[in-house]
Amino acid sequence: MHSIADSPLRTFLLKNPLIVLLILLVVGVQLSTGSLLTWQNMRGVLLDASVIAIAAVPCALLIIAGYIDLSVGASLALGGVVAGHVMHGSLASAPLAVVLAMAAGALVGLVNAVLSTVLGLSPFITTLGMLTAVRGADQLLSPLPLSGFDASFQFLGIGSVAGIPVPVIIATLVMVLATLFLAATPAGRHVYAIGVSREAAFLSGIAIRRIPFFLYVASGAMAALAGAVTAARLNSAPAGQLGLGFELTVLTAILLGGIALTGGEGSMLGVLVGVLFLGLLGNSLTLLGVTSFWQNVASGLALVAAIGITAATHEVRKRVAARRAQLSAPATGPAAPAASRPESAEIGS
Amino acid sequence: MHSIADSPLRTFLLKNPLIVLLILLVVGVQLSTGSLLTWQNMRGVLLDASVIAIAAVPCALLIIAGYIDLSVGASLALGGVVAGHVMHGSLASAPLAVVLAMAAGALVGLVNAVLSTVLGLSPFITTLGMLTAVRGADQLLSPLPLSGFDASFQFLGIGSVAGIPVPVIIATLVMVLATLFLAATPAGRHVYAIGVSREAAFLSGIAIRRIPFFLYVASGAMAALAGAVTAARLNSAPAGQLGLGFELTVLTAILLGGIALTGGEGSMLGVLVGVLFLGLLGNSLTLLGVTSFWQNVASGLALVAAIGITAATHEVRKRVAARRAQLSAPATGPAAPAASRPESAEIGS
Amino acid sequence: APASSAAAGPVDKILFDFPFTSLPIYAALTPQIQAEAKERGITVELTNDNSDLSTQVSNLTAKVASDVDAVISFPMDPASLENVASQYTAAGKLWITYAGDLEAQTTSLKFSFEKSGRMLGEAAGEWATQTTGGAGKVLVIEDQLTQIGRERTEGILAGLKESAPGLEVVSQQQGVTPEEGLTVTSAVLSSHPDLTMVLAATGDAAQGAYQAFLSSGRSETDAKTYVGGLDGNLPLMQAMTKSPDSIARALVTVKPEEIAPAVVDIAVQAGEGNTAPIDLPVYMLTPGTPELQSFITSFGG
Amino acid sequence: MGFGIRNLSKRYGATLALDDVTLDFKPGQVHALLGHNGAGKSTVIRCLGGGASPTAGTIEVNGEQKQRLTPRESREAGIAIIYQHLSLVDTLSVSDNLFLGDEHTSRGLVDQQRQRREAQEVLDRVGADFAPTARVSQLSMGARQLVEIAKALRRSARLLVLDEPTAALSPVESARLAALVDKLRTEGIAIVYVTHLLEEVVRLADHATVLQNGRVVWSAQMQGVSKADLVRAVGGSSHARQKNAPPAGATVLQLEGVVCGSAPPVDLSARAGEIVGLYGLVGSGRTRLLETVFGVRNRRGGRIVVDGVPAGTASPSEALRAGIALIPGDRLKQGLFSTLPASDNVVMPAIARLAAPFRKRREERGLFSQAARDLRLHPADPRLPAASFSGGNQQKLLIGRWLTAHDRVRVLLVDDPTQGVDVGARAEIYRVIRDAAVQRGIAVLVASNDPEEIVALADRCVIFQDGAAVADLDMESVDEASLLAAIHTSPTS
Ligand SMILES: Nc1ncnc2c1ncn2[C@@H]1O[C@H](COP(=O)(O)OP(=O)(O)OP(=O)(O)O)[C@@H](O)[C@H]1O
Ligand SMILES: Nc1ncnc2c1ncn2[C@@H]1O[C@H](COP(=O)(O)OP(=O)(O)OP(=O)(O)O)[C@@H](O)[C@H]1O
Ligand SMILES: [Mg+2]
Ligand SMILES: [Mg+2]
Repeated sequence: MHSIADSPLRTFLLKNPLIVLLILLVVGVQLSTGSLLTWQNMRGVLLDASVIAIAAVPCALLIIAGYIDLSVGASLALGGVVAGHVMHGSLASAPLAVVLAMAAGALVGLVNAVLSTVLGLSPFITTLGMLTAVRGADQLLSPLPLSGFDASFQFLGIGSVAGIPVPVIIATLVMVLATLFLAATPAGRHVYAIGVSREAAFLSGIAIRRIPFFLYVASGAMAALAGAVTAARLNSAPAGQLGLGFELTVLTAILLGGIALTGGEGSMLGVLVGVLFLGLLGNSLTLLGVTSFWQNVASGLALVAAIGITAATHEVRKRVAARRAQLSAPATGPAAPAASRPESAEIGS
Repeated sequence: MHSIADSPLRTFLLKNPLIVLLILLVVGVQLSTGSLLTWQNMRGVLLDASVIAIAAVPCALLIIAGYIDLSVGASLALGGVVAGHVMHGSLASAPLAVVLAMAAGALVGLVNAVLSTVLGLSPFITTLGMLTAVRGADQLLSPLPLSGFDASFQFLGIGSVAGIPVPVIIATLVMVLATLFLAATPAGRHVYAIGVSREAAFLSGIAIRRIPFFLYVASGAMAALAGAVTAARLNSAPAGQLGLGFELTVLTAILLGGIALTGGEGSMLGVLVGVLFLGLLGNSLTLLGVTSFWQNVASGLALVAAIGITAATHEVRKRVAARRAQLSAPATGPAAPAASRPESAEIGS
Repeated sequence: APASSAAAGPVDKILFDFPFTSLPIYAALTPQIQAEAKERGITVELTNDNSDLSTQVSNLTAKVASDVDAVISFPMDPASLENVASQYTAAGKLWITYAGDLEAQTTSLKFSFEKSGRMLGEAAGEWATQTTGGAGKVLVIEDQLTQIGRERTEGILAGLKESAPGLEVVSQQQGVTPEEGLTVTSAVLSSHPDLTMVLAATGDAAQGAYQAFLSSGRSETDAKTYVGGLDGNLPLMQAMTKSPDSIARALVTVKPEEIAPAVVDIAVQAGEGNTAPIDLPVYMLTPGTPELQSFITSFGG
Repeated sequence: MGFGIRNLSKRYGATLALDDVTLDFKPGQVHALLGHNGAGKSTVIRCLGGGASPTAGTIEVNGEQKQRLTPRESREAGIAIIYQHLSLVDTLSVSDNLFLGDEHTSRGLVDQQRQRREAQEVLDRVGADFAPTARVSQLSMGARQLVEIAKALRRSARLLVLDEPTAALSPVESARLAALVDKLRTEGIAIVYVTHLLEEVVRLADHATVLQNGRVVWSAQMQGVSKADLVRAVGGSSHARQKNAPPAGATVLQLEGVVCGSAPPVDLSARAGEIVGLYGLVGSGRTRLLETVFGVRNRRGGRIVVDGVPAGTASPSEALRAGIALIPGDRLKQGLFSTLPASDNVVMPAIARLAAPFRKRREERGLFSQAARDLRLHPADPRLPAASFSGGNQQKLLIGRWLTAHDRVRVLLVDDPTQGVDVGARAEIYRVIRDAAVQRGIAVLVASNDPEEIVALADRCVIFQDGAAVADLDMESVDEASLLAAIHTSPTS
């Protein structure tokens, strides 16, 4: 439908402006420190980002469906603690540890699911309540930190396959599966429909409870998997310190990725960009040797700038599309693509 | 319109079920510990609740208008730090300290306002960014804690007028003013309109930016006032520790008070109940001697229970109203007041 | 056990990693370390861990490949940092554990948390024995979330029990900030109006307890009340100077001006091949302590 | 074998929306449902589609009696519904919407290619000129309606239910729809057709039923039934044009070369007491002009003069200060405060004007009851949330907002005033607009898709084509046929 040829790369970058910011950040910091793009450093960044991504993916799906899960920090710690206990138990086996950790997380997800989707309670406050409650439970389960695990378990956090760290492999797998799920399965389409309008989705015969139910369970299980990975990386599972504030990190990454809290829109590419941006931002500030309180100032402002640039590009994109549509489409034709409601810009939504 | 006499008290309680829970909590804990309702204890609870309420009131107004402010914890610390600096400066004067603290908070609010209402950026992420940035600034402003203030300043936190602690007086004043604002001024009504539909409000000629703009400024200023009060209570202003996690406490209290994150509904009575519930819950658990990990478990579950009971009562209230209407109204009469949208219940929202 | 004494060489740049950035001690300590290092021509880099374990690990990992020669790190969870420590030593850098011991470390700067807790507990017990015949009600404000917190709490409880077995610990509550100390103490005071002693695993929580006593109407110099905590806390130290009878009766703390040279020293010495650990003394501050004023100054007052 | 409802009742709180209603929907027949706003028409449909569960009675599907249906059961039974308020998912593509909840899959994955192909086929069938890959959020109201219809057709439904399908359509689109309905009837599909437009009933229906307060009050085969009979059965009065004396007031509104978007500049004026109709095809730019004058959209050039004074209209609130008010066209989205009580919806813009500085509740209540009376709002309960009113009554709430609220209004812009409003209230709305114009001496611009409405209401009519005002007709000499002719002639000829 485009009458003016546009380069797909340009369209892509206009759609994902954070990527540009990310590249600028990487180039700038690399030039001034010389150590950002070392394999050693990128490995650290990717490992951190992987842990966030594993939990952020199902969480992002929930947000697209119009729900939210704030309990991921506690589920992460739960995963670490359960895995740690298994590894210190009589049946110590890494696969069993992972499975049981994920089962425990799934259980938390199940409770969230029942509260939020079946009983219809406010997802925000129920998952916030669960965050506190599960955090308490984590500490009861393991008042003293568990540490010193088998190499087989540590492999999950520090091992590599074909030179690629295991957590990165897991995160990539999760991301690819989620992308496929969203784009290519009916349930994936339904996630968007539910997020836009539960009523419209219901009237289309969509299982408006089953899908978010399943996503909550997945969110709990994946957060716990992230916890097991973290415990394996650290070779320790301190219940009181694992995943503190993790829910906010995950949420920030998701929002940076252009996924709105109102639901109905977003992509896994966005999550990836958001996660990488957060990881690289913190890493860059450390490499640049910004002193500690200034780091907080800088990273807060960077968040604001990132979201501002995304919004501004969005605006530009709309204008460009509108202009192009005016040039190409006949005035009485159907509304031009991408030329959406000029008012909304004025309302400043 | 009611043909069956109903006691106004009963209607009130059905509308505000958390009050019932609150009363049950109070009675139960009082019976088992005997010390909840002592003046000494209630004074402590009220003082804590007052600090939360002062910041929660404008925050709740923002949420009703469909916005959010997550930076209140950092603004609180800022207020404490600025007030502390003034009290240690050459012009040490308690009123000046309060005014400058509030001005500093208002400045943070102003930035939030510009970002969220004028530029239209996502309020969630911009205020989250500001939380981090301002927290850094707080610590830069006062790396070492300021402490040991004049009695005139401490009066703000520990003084009493006619036997009523000053923070409680301030909180009451703030609450009364906000109630008046919501109920009796046009702008108060506009807050709801903006929260339900910005577009419809815009087309009705409502100042859809000015009102939230002002509320953001108020939110910053009030959080800083709460910070000055806290500093006065503690007789010190440790920048890194004041108001840690305060934003979540405020948000939880507001949500418990029945104010939805989607905007457009809620009352100051709700905020009051939410704030008191949170304060009494923590206090009760301490009085009961529940150990800290179990306290987390209990308070998380209590949150979930509270929101569950509110939702369940809501349901019951609708049913009762429908039944009563069936008995009393002619088949084609006007609908009963409380019977709202049964479909939505069918969709399971 | 020094894992890599081979990593000798002059130390030009050290990384000081103190994760609890929100604590006043962080702000008091860092400029002193920087000043001390500068005098010896050494640069200091700081991390910003925001009291978060995974941030600490990430930040340290990011610096493994940098040109720092030595890291002095306060591990939030010792076991979690073994891995990082061995990366540093493997890279030929010096790893100095601050307040703890790791297997992969070069050496360590020791503070005994258990011991300082015990010191406070014993002092409090002795005071109770002298003033109230060893009877009274105690609130312990503990910190169960960190390793050091747990050690301190154990020390306090053990010290109390040994020196004054007649004391009744009526409540143990979690709390580290002044606000938490205030809230918790107010609540316990209302179920135990005859509460006489509060011992806190942090000085900040003790300060909150002190304020709670005052606002409950207890006199600043009440002869039967005892507030004590671990770590320096400015307001409490200031209260101690105001009156010899202040209810702010004890703080067990290190001296920042001793830490700063020690931090630089141990790095330099390790660089020269001397990996003997340094044990830093702790001090008991009471209203009668003569150098109170110098402590106040070194805590930034 | 057929479809129907037996003794169906549905209660919403105190409202008995359906009261013992029995209807049969026969294959190959169009069954029209008529009745005032709030009579229960949409409720019948919600019960059929699984959007609401009946309080009593049964639904007959394929000869089976059911207590209630879920949306899925309903669809599987061959029922396809086009709801009054469209239920499309904005962020998805047209083809995603067409297959929502019923996707073609191969090996568990959505078969996009097949879906797009079939989507294209069914879009062609309804005469849509947009691609299956277009996002719904980019489509006009008319185009969205077509998507809904295509969605229903695609499922080879055996019972097709249309709830006021033409309310937002232009005459051309309506005609196209009518042809479609005729075609489907001959294919043996049973059709339920809800409308307020009696012409359509006469033209299309085989059987008609009138509901009133949830009860069947009239039901008959359509042979030999005239429009007048229907008017009587529905209980409305026909709104024959009442001619006013030609307005002789001073010019109140002048648009001088107003440029909106890419359209050519528009010149237009209206005098005190004058009602100017704006008529044209879908997308001819009327809404855009009204929104530009009201400050919703940026004006790219020209002047707007009210009472001789150039008016700044950078935003609606500025326009309101200059005395210009707009009743928007997409009222549910642009107007309704769905969770707020009815009274708030009506008095919202008036609150500030009445307040001094605190709100005057009594006056506000007065305004509401006045509007409720004038517009026959049902139920007239100020405390009921707007969302629980029937579609037509929601429209009334919004019309009431502007017709009562603003004393200072000099220019009233009205976009599609009677979309979805019943016959009786339609006459009331015309009367209220006319009274406002004449008695308060204000200038009114009315955009409409309904030639009958222009004839009934306007003193003058401006014809729009491609965003330009191409003709200015005096209504004395104009009827519906000539209006239709005017929009289909090219401006150059
Ligand atoms: N969700 C609801 N909650 C409460 N009452 C409702 C609800 N939906 C509809 N009603 C009431 O049921 C009655 C019938 O409404 P319905 O929507 O069926 O009317 P309708 O005939 O379709 O009217 P219109 O022509 O205005 O669309 C009305 O009185 C309406 O107020
Ligand atoms: N939301 C929109 N986004 C982009 N362009 C639009 C939008 N709505 C309308 N347009 C374009 O603006 C032009 C004028 O449309 P407008 O809605 O003003 O026409 P109208 O005469 O009011 O028709 P309608 O019968 O649809 O209300 C058309 O070319 C249309 O394609
Ligand atoms: Mg209807
Ligand atoms: Mg239009």
